Amino acid sequence: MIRLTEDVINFEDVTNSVRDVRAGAVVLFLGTVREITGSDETSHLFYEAYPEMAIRCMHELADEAKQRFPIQAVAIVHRTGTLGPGDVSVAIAVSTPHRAQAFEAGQWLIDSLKERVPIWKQESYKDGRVDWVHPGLDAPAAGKEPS
Amino acid sequence: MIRLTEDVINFEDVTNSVRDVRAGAVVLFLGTVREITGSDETSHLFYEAYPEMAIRCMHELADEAKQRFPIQAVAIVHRTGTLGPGDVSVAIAVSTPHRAQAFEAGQWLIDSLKERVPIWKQESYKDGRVDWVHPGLDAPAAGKEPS
Amino acid sequence: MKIKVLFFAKARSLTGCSAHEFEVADGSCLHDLTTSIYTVFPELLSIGSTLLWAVNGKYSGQDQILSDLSEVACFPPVSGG
Amino acid sequence: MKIKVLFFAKARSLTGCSAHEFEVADGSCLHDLTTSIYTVFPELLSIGSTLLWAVNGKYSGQDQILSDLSEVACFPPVSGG
Repeated sequence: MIRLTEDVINFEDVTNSVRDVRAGAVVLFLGTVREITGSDETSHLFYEAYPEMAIRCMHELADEAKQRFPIQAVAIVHRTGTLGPGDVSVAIAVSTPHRAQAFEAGQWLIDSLKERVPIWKQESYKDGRVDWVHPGLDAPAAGKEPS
Repeated sequence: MIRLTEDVINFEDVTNSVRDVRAGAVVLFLGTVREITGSDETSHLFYEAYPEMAIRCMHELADEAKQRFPIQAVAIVHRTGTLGPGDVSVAIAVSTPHRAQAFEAGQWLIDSLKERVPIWKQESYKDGRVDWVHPGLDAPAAGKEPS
Repeated sequence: MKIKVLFFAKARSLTGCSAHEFEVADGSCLHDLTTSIYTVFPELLSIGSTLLWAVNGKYSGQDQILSDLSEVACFPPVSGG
Repeated sequence: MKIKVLFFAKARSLTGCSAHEFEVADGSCLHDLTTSIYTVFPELLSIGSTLLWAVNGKYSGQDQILSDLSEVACFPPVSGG
């Protein structure tokens, strides 16, 4: 399951999609919107994607993860649009024969997604400021960055 | 949520129980019953617990994890009784401000649970053999060990 | 004093019972009780070196002093997860 | 030839448009197109050193040769997750 969605992410479905009788371990990662980062209070986030390229990159990540780790199955679902504090922005699930591999693969997948997949977030603060979050540019730290 | 149950584990509830607007990351670990380990085919597993001590140990693990990692919330649910291939035997969820901490805490919790919490599994193979799985004893490797 | 001992997993399979009461002298430690247990259930000796012991739900060493309120548990290495 | 360029996130905010067509000579590379883009949208220069470029949905270097079928995308560092 590799998907962009504007709807609430059903992480139960994401998780079930990777379960396999050959796997002894499943790891699910959820990125969730933090309300407070340092002294900044987040009102909401807006996630924008370059959809065709984002889907292609997510498939490439899944394929590369399967080469790096002994993975049975991978699922990556990212939400776009407007999200509030506590909402799930991304769900990544992976199943492997043994548990250490599942944690390693899950961490590699979210780290790589945040480096490569063309999705951006714009943060709206409760004091009215609105900033695009672009690592390396000078925008203030955002409620979801880094998670 | 710290619990032993004879029922199917509702891992969606387990996950939701740790979600928090102060957390940017949630990691869920599921231990699932493998059908095949090496040349052994598993028919089913039977999990037995020393319930009072298991619950106490799981609470101790949660408390120790909160000291070791900047955790917002922890949930640990272990199933007992008879489980078939693909079934979830244990669910551990943890929420943290940042993602690396969530993976580290999740791995520490399942590693520690497998070392300390008084729960045992008996494995029934499709060829009729039945073995208690006790690390350090000479029983054959089991479909759930190591995961 | 009488001490209730619980057996789990392979320890239960070997002894054939999930709980048994043992009579030990007042002020006995876990080591004294263990000796009585092996006398009654010598089949446990086959896995004796790996057995773990808990008193009132806490892992305990052989020098742990017992009282008539102690609940002792005897089990092999754990394998949950 | 005409090349369609997509702008995302802060690049879209700065240019004020999500897509724009540019005319470049046949056989141009991405660098040639980039020069045209900065001429039309000099406001992009403020983040120019951080901008990433993709041709037909793949990250591309400035020496990438373009064709009239190329779809080019221009965006700042990604921040999904």
